[in-house]
Amino acid sequence: MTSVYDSLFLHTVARAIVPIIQVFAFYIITHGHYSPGGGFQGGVMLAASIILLRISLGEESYGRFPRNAGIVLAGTGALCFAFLGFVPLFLGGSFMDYGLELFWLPSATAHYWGIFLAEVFIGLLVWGSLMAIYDALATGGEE
Amino acid sequence: MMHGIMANAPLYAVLASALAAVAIAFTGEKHRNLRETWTILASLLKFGFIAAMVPGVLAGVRYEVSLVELAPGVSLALRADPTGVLFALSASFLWILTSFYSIGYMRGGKEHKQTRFFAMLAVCLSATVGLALAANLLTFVLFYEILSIATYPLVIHKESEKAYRIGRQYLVYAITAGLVLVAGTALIYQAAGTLDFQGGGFLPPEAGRGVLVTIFLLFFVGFGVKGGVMPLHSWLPAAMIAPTPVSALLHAVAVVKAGVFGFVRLVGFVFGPGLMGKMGLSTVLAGLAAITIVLASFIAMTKDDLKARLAYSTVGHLSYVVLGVALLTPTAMLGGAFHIVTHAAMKITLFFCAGALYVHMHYTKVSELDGVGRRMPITMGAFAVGAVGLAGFPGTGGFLSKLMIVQGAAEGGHTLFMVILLASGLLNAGYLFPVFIRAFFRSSPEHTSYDEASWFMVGPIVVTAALALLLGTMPDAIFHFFGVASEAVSAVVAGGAP
Amino acid sequence: MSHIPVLIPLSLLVSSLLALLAGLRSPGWGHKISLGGVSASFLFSLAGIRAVLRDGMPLRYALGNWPPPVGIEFVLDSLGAYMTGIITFIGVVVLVYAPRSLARETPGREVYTYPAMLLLLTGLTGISLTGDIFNLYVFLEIAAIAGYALLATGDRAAPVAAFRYLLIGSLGGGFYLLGVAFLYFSAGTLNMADLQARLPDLVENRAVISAAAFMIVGLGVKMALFPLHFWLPDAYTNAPSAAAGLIAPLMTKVAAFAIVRFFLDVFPPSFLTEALPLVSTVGWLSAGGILFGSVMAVAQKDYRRMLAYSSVGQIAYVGLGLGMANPVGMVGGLLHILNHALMKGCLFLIGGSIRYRTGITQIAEMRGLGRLMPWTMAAFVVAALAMIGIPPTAGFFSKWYLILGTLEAGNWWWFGVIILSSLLTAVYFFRTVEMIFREPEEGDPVARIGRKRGAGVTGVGPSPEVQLGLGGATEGEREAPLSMLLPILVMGAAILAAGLLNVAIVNGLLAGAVAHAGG
Amino acid sequence: MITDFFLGRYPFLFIALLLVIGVYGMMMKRNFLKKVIGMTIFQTAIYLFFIQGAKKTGASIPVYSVDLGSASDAYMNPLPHVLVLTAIVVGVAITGVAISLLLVIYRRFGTLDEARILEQMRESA
Amino acid sequence: MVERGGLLRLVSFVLVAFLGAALVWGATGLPQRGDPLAPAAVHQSVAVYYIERSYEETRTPNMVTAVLVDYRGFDTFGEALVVVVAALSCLLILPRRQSGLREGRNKEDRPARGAQ
Repeated sequence: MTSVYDSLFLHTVARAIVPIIQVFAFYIITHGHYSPGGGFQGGVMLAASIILLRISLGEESYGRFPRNAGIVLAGTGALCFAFLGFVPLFLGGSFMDYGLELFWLPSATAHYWGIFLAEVFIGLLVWGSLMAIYDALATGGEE
Repeated sequence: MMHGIMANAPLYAVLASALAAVAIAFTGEKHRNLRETWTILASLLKFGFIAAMVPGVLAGVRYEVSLVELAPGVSLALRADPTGVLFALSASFLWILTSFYSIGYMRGGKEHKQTRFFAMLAVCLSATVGLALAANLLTFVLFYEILSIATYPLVIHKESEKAYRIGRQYLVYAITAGLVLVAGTALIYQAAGTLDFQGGGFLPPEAGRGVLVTIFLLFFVGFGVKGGVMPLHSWLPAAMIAPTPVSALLHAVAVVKAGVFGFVRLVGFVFGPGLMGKMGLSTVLAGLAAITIVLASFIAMTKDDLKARLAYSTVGHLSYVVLGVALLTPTAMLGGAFHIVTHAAMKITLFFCAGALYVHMHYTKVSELDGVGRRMPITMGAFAVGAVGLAGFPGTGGFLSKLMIVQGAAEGGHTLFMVILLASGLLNAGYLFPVFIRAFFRSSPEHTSYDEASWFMVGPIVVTAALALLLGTMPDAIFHFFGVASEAVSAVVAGGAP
Repeated sequence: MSHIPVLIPLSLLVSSLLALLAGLRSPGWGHKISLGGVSASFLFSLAGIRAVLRDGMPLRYALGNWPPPVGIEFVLDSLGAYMTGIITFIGVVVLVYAPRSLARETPGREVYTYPAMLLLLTGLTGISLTGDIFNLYVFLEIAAIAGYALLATGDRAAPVAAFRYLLIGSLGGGFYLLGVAFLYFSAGTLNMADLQARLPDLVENRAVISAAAFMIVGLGVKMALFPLHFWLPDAYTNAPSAAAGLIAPLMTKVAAFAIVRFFLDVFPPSFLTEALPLVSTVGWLSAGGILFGSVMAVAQKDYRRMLAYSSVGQIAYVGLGLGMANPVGMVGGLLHILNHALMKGCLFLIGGSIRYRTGITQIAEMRGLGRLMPWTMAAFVVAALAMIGIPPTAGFFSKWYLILGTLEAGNWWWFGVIILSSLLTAVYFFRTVEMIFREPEEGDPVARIGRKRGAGVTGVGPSPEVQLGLGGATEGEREAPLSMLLPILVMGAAILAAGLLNVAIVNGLLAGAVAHAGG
Repeated sequence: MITDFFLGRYPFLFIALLLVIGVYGMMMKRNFLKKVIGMTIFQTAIYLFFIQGAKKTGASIPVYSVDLGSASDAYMNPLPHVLVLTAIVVGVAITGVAISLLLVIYRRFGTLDEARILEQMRESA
Repeated sequence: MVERGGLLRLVSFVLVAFLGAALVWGATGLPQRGDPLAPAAVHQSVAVYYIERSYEETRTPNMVTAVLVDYRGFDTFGEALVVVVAALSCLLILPRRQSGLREGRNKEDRPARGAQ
């Protein structure tokens, strides 16, 4: 199906806006340390950008972000998050203990980067999940 | 204390038929002979184990097996004390005969679902012996429930709508009884903190009259249902729809006796004669038993269906045991305990005869029996022996047991009960003698030549009849039935661990 | 420190994610990985039980290595070990059972079903292990959402039932969350141990009182406590057999366990028994629920619906045990969690096998099944006897402790309720047993199948007897596939085992935990 | 008592009102979608209940700033924010599932009206 | 809850009114709004720990983020899971149209009459 709302205007604007949304989303994810924001909010924005593509481009957008992409992204993100938690456990700490003195990092800095990575993974995961939910609602179902 | 195989004899005695049941189930309809072999083997084995325990038990040895803990402080334990062995001995011995007999019966009658029948019969026997040898109340209740459930498929064996209806009735009775028992057991556990049987009882009198009476009532219902004490008896005659071997073994020996045996345990080993007497509960029990004896006899007279008549006679005779126990005097108790055995021998004879008549001649009514004695003299002769024994003529087992109960009543000074007992003897004669009198002294054209049922059935009949006589003439000759019984009573009177 | 407490849920979680990703590539892998994960988690919980029995003290695990009030902690105490043991065991059994049944009932959804099942289990284990009341909420919702989805993939009416469950469930979750808020703002901490230390000074506080009320109502909804049970029958009736077999034994039990946990480890027991009589209220509601559930079950014609109503009655036993507020009664209630999980799981799986083989769901059509699937029906009889409470099956012993509990509490009404409900249970189960072991008549579905497919040996694949090497297969016999029959038989065996080993379980895991119940 | 309640605890009145509206909608609305809306209102009330507890008079948002240092009463309580964030995400998830359920229901029954759906179910049964 | 009769309406009204009342009644036990000495704010409370230590322990000025992802990271982990579960559930409830009715891999797994 091509989009029901297909119109040149929507088309152009969407193409123009989507990259901006995504960049801003990445900013929000990464800037969660210093200001309100973080993985969840950024992830939602990323998903929103994709959903905008879906609405505006319709079938065409599935070429770039196929239907399975959402759930795969979500699963991968969650898996990475879990493994991030496991790393300290393998290094002799306890689960999700970001404060391990790795190589040269002081504990606090390690925490900082741990949080950062966690935020990124959360962002991926939320992005994928919301995409998946949208795709399920838009294109799933029996008969 | 003991080593070798005998150490766990009670356990093996229980397991023998349980395993047999599994083997039977797996063997299935295809290999009937193999299947029947299992039954026979198990019954012989079982009886062997129990009989092997008798000398030890008489010598005062107590074979004990304790398995897993069922509740804190109460374990699944078996103990071969005289009382239990007495019951287990009679049940397992008669199972041997029943096995042969039922093979003849089922094949002669071309019954369906024989596998289920034999398997369930085996399970019932395990449960019976289990509750006979149970060392504490919880184990007793456990086997009691298994017995109730395992009897159900046998009751509905015919699978007619009537059979199902009666099966439901039976279940309602049985399960209610089981729950009531569990409740009573819980109360006792609460009151006494233990459940191990103790000769002379273990219930502390300080538990309070209210609690004790509640317990007694609960157990009266629980056992009374199986023991067929009026007014809880009505399932028993109805359950006669089951195949005759079932009626014979379960409704004359195993199941109903389990209820009666429960009363023995209750009076002798839970409350103890002392407490029962002090609270006057024994009088209540005895009174109900006496009423049951008389009423049942009268009802029996009115029945034309042979099995129904026998059923009501069973109801009456079970109450002899209850009465004997409830009189609380040693002699009466001995009589009651011994009556378990004698009645079993005699009543199973009668049922076997009824079954033979049904399979061979398709007779179920007393009024059809004119002159059948000429055709089946052995069967009817055996019937006569059993009837005479139940009536309590000298020289039969019934005479001895009844005599002792009467004596006990006399010692206790219960004149009324003496009268009732003597009268009931006549009543017994009244409803049983006509059966074989018709058979022998009336003649009918179709019975001219000798023509007996298959030896599978006649053999057991002869044996049980002989047993009924032997028990009267030399009660201690075979398997020391009498000795064991007196041991049991002395255990109750003496007190201490049975 | 030992990582067992956190490994139990994590192995489930990771394997579920892996199963999802692998399943999207090739569906076959989804099931294998899930099964592996659940088995691993089961082994971990066994190790946990061993550790708890060995040390005789809870295993505490500070997540992120933050000292408890600051961070979240997992507490593997004897109760937690008990629950995780149950949850993971049921999980393994159901996952072995699931594939054939799912392929029949909800074809093409396995890819997402197995991960959902594992995430459900993750949530449940998390609930029973966490030592933080808010963390408990998170896991509660994980389990709940996965549950909604699994229940929704059933018959035509399933989504409606699932949706109502979702509404009422989210209401319950919200109430619980309100309770958390009240507790946090009045006590200033979320850690259970911390709360237990602080609450005794605050029992007069209205906030704490309403917190307790909100939490118990919220969890009561999730455990289908009597007046709040109405979502349950529809949900279980229309669910796919495998999902029902997983959810029916566990979901409500874990919520009930959470209530017990709050009663034992968070609120001062005297507070809930005397200050505001929440516990006895729960007890009376449960008594009502037992009778209601049993009566309704007698009235049902659909096998699964009957089981669902009987669940309403049976879960109430746990509440009743709590309501007695004495150690014996609570032991009975907690023991019933295990027993009922085994019995009801077994029964639902049996329902699934029957449906798989014959498509029957109505009791009236079950005539002759005893001939068709003897092994399954043998297990059914065992489970039914256990439900009624016939010794030596497991069901008897929980009732035994409950009866002792009522005697100790001196509450003869509850005593009567237990006896009466056992009778009712007997009524509706023996009705089914009688039907099952009748001879099939002409036109019965069973007779049709027997004729169509003949003896099991000539059917598709040898009959399980032959596969099991048992022999003795009678004519016209056709069991469910081995992968479905085996779990059922295992459950049946487990019912008997749990009955005979009850003292070991009680003394080892339960008695110590409830020792101080009711002061 | 009353006065200090209105001075210090007036938010609870509105929160309670919101909560009641939500629950009432969940219970009484015939249309499933409206039930979902009621559910969201109900959840929102809870979020507000949490977040209002984070308020500290004269405190700034819980983001560390050098000039405020780390004085405990200089910042609002961060924990309720965290809890609410989690709660919101959970709420969103539940709503998503609810809506996809509604989609299936609509496809199967052609309506979202509870009464009609139950009618159809009764007919089919 | 099908017929919305007057009685039912009344009952539910009373119920929800009671609910709201309970909330307010309980709230009267809570500290005043913005009370700096609320138990959730004062010393034995964890909040103080977060405020005072989070920066030096994690170098993260945004305390909410620090608490969310680090101190109570496991909550967030669960929270993330909830989102994944939701996505999973939606896909489970609304499978792809094409793969709607794939046959079971096993021959006898095909839906039998009455199985649906």
